[in-house]
Amino acid sequence: MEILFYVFSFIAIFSALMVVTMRNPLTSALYLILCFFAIAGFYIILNMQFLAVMQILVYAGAIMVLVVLVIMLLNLSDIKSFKSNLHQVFIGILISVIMFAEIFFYISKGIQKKPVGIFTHALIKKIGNTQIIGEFLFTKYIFPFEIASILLFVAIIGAYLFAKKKF
Amino acid sequence: MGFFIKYLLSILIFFPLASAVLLLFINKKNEGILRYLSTFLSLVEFIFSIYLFVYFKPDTYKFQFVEKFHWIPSFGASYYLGIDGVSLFLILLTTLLTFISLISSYRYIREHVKEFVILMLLLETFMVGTFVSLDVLLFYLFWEFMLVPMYFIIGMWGTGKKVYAAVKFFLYTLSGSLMMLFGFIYIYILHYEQTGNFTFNIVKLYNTHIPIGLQIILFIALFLGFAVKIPLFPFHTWLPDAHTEAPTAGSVILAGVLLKFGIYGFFRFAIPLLPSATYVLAPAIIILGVIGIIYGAFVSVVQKDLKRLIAFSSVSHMGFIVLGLFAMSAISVDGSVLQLLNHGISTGALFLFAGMLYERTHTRQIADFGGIAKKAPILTTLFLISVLASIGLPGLNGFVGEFLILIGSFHNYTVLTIIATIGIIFAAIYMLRMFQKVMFQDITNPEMENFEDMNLREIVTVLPLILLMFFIGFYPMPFLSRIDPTVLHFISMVSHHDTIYNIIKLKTGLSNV
Amino acid sequence: MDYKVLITWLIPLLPLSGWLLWGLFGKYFKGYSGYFASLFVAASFILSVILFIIVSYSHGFTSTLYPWIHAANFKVGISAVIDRLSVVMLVMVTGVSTIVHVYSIGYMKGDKGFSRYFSFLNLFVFSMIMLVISNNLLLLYVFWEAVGFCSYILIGFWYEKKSASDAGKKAFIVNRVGDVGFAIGIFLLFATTGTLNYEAVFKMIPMIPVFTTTVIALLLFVGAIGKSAQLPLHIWLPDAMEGPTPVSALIHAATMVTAGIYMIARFHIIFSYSPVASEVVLTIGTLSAFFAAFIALTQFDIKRIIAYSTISQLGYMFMAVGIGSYTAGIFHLISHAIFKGLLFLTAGSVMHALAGELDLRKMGGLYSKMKVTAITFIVGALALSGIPPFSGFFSKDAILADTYNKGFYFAWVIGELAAFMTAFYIFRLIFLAFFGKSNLDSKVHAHESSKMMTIPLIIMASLAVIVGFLGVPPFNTSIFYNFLHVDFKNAYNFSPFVENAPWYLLSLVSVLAGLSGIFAAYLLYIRKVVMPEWLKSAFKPIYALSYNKLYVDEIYDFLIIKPLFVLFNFLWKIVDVSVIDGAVNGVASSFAFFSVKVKKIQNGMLMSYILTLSIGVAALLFYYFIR
Amino acid sequence: MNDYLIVASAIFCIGALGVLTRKNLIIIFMSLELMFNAANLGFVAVSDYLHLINGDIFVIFVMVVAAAEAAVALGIAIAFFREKGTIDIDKANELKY
Repeated sequence: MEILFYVFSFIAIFSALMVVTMRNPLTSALYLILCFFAIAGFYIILNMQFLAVMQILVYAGAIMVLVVLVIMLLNLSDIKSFKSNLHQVFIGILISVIMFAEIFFYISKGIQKKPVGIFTHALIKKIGNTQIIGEFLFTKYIFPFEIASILLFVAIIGAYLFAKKKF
Repeated sequence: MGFFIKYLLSILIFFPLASAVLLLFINKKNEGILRYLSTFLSLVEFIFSIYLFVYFKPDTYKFQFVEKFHWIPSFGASYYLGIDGVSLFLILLTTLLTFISLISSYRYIREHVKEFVILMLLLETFMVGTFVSLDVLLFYLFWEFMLVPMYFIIGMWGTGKKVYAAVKFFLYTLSGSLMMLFGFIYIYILHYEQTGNFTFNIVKLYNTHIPIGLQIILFIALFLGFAVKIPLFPFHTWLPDAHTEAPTAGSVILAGVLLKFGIYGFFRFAIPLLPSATYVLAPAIIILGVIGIIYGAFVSVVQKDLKRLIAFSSVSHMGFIVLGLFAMSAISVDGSVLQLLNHGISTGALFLFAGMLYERTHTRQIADFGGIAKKAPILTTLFLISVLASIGLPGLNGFVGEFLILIGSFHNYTVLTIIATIGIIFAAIYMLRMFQKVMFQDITNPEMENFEDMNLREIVTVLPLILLMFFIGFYPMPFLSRIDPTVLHFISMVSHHDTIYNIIKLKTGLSNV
Repeated sequence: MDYKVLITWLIPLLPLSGWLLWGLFGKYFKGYSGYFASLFVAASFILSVILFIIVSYSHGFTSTLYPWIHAANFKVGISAVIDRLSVVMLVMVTGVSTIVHVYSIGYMKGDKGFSRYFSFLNLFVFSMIMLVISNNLLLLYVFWEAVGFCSYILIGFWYEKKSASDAGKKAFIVNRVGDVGFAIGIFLLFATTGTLNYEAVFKMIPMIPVFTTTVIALLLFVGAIGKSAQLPLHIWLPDAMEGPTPVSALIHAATMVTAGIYMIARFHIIFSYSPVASEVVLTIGTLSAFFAAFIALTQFDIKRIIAYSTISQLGYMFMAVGIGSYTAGIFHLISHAIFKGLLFLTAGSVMHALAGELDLRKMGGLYSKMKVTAITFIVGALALSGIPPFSGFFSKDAILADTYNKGFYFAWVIGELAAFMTAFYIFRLIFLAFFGKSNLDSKVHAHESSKMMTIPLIIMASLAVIVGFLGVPPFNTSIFYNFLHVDFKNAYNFSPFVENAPWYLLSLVSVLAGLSGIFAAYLLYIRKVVMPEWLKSAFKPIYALSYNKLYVDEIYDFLIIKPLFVLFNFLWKIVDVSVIDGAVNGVASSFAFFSVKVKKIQNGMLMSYILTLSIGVAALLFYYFIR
Repeated sequence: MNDYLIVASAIFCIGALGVLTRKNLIIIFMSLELMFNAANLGFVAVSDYLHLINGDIFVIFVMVVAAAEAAVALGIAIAFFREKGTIDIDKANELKY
């Protein structure tokens, strides 16, 4: 398990770095898909197979296809990268590093909180993670769930309006 | 009828609101219907408020017509209404002046009639609501709501730099009232800490014990909110602009009712809540008031714009009221409360006349007028009566209030009262100078040749005010007898706190000014 | 209701209803409002006489119409006190008013403000009646101001004339200066005694410290100075002659200006308990008597001469009340009301005949053209100069004799000097106007006035002869003294008699002073022994001082009015607009300044927004980290 | 758990770096998705550690939002491209005073 974690970590971070550094958006997109797969791997390690599947279906499947489609549509692959402002790149890197350092320190200070819930690995394994999520989603979280559906609906209309020829 | 009397205050608040909603459904092209209907509705409102006067029991200081419902229980905010002798007359003044200013604007307001009448009725709702609320949160809500219609009335139908004036008015009063809100919330929390329950009920908040140092800070916070409204020197500079640029109806309401809120706030909230601080700060405030009297009078003398002159005279008059209120003798407070009415009546009338002159000649510069007496005897006579009432001529209303204020304050603040009394000389100077230049002498401006006298509508507009001037001047007892118990209770409520003040005075070596 | 009470309240209410009637419905009465107004006032006069008789055979009383102001412990009612003093004043006020009303019908005929005029005149009569019968200081103050207002409105009656409306305004404002003093006096009185009712106040006066009494008395006297046009607040009275002449006769000679004397007589207890205040009254009175007469010597406007003469005569009255001879003061008040009213009315008649001409230099030789006017004028002038048997002799002499006998020799000397000057200036007027060469404008056709005007003149002239005999010397035994002195017996006798010079010797001095004045005028203006022009050049500084009215107006203008206006403009333009508003606008514009700077951040570049956002996130995280 | 969080924060910061430095609208969008995922990973890791299920549920909602956002964002990208002929983020600078 430890080995798997490190492998996935390496893949995820490496591909993430590739996403932000690649000049060609299409290459970036492909690395992003790789990154998503790595994250799905994490989910599996964490006993959330359902989420892992969702991750691949929704992100790698739906969203990334959409992105690639747009890249193709706009024919962006041959538009070379825009002139990047060195100044800005420097500040961006600086801030990111600072942010990471801060988070890192914060985490390594350690959060000594004991588990509070009842959903131990054993229980999740026993009931099955899909069933648990499903039960929660359709009982306790039914209202946000419905709202989410409305949000998607709105998004569809919005996207349609934006992409329309004339406003 | 029983129901009507029992919920009269709510009816008074919401009737104009309902009227405004009703007017929403009328086509804006039907300006005539809008005008007449709104006038009629405000007249009905005024008649309702007369019921208030009739059914008011004159011999008690307790709040009457009390209505109390839960509003936001978790905050302790309630829908708590009630009036005493002071708010009674202010409500009457509000409803009367709204009615009058609606009639007065038939000629002046030519465009956006629908919006205008609706805003006026909304304003009336908020003003009445402010006067009847005994719940601090409710009071504050109405207080702030009031700004909005007034802002639009000045900004939309004003003249000259109207937007500047409206924004200045709005920002000035808003910043003052934010300080006031801070003060209220602080007291609210203190009361919670002492008693363990949240309440905005003013009668309960009166019992909050506040250390004297904190009282002073809180008093200054409330003071800023109320002093801007009064307006006390040096917070007065919004007033001339707002008055000058506002339409007639706006000026009338502004001078007649809105300025009263500052004094009313002191009377109802600041002084009873923070009595010790009042005793400590009263000399300073009275000095500001007296400076206001003299300063307003001085500056009025050299004004060239008719409405600006009246506005500065308001500063002077409100100084008298501040003097009377903070002198804290029963007589002077009686006088102050009566003078609140008087100022509303006489200054309201003056603005109406200024409006009539403006409608006819489209100028407000005093130098442009002259010789109008020859053309318009009725206007001259009635205008003269209002001017004299404003000067404080005996037999008219202004005198009774002014005299009570001065004679009541004399014992506690001798020197300041003498200075204030000298102010009435200058009142005569600026008013009579203005009147002479506008009305008397020969006609110099050829445009004045075609000056028309008042028509029936205009006479109806000012006649109630003129009659009131005489009535209060000759027989103020119906007013004083209702005000007096409330004021006596007010004095007894705060007067036992002057011992603290006396100790402080001994320690610091302060002497009575 | 008791019939006495009914009569008491009918007296003021008749003119009040007259005011409302002519004021509101004047145009329906057309020219008849004058007759009705006179009728109303005449009815008041008859009722006053009845009341006079009632009071002289019984005793005074008080009556309250209704409570006026009750606020906490401040209680004042509309109430009247009827005693001998007030009935004497009532009869005088209503009597003179009636005559002036009748006279005005002729005088104002054809004026387009006819009804308005009578309406205001009635209002004035009402106010004056209330002033003399009021039973507390507040009511007194109310009508004190109310008569001032009537005076304002009547002086400025011809409002188209700038000078007239200016004069009205000046009268009102100067009066107000006095009134403020009066008001402060009332405040102090209330603060000390806790009441404003006469009787209650008078009971308290002996118990309060003399210093306080003095301050109160002096403050009240400031009001009297303003109302009775004494130095240094006399400046409004000469200007007030811009009003219609009957108004000058009624208000500025007979009634309103004497309110100050009435007030002091009414408050004789306060004044008598404060010798210092009485001294001040005496001093001001003496100075006014002298200087006003001095100014009158060289004036050319006949109404102004009479106006200055009024100031001077009022000075005599103040001398009287200042030495504690209240009865003598009131007696001079009555006789002065009659003869000065007469002088004004005749002056009005002259004006009427000459189409409004007032300048002495454009008159002359009028005696032949208008005999009645001239003779009545001379009667008035003789009374003014104190020549027996005219009323002025008895009353002025009563004052001067008391001044001498009570030991105020200096005041007596000044008084006699002023009497000399009085006789001189009034006969100078007569000789220049009625005798000598006619300098009339050729267009003016001088004529005798109508009966409506001459009959009142004759009545007044005969009164001027009769009234004096009420006070046949020695004054202390006369009818008038015995009648009125009852009311003053409670006064503290602060100035007892120190001399007892025989009355006939003192009278002789006065008469001689008067006669020599007349003779001097005769020599100068009829016989022309010495040309007035020569005198003028010989005493140039003194002449200039007199001719320019002691430069009082100029001094006020220079010392008070101009600096004040500079201050006013400074306050408005600098303090209000620049400092206070500047501070407020400064706050506003500093916000504007910063927002201009700050809006640069809003440059529309999404990247910079994101950058700022992430800096903020980093900073927040940092905060959590170090917390 | 800490290891997961460190990985998640690393991905998050890389995403932030992408957002901050790149000018291509599409790449910025993809960087945002990276950040979303980093957050998701954090959620799952924490709820695993605390034996809770709420974090997992939340991830589902995040995914929903991400999907919606993707649809709208790409719509905007297309519209922007149509308008400006480019997807350089610096050309979108009209939203200012």
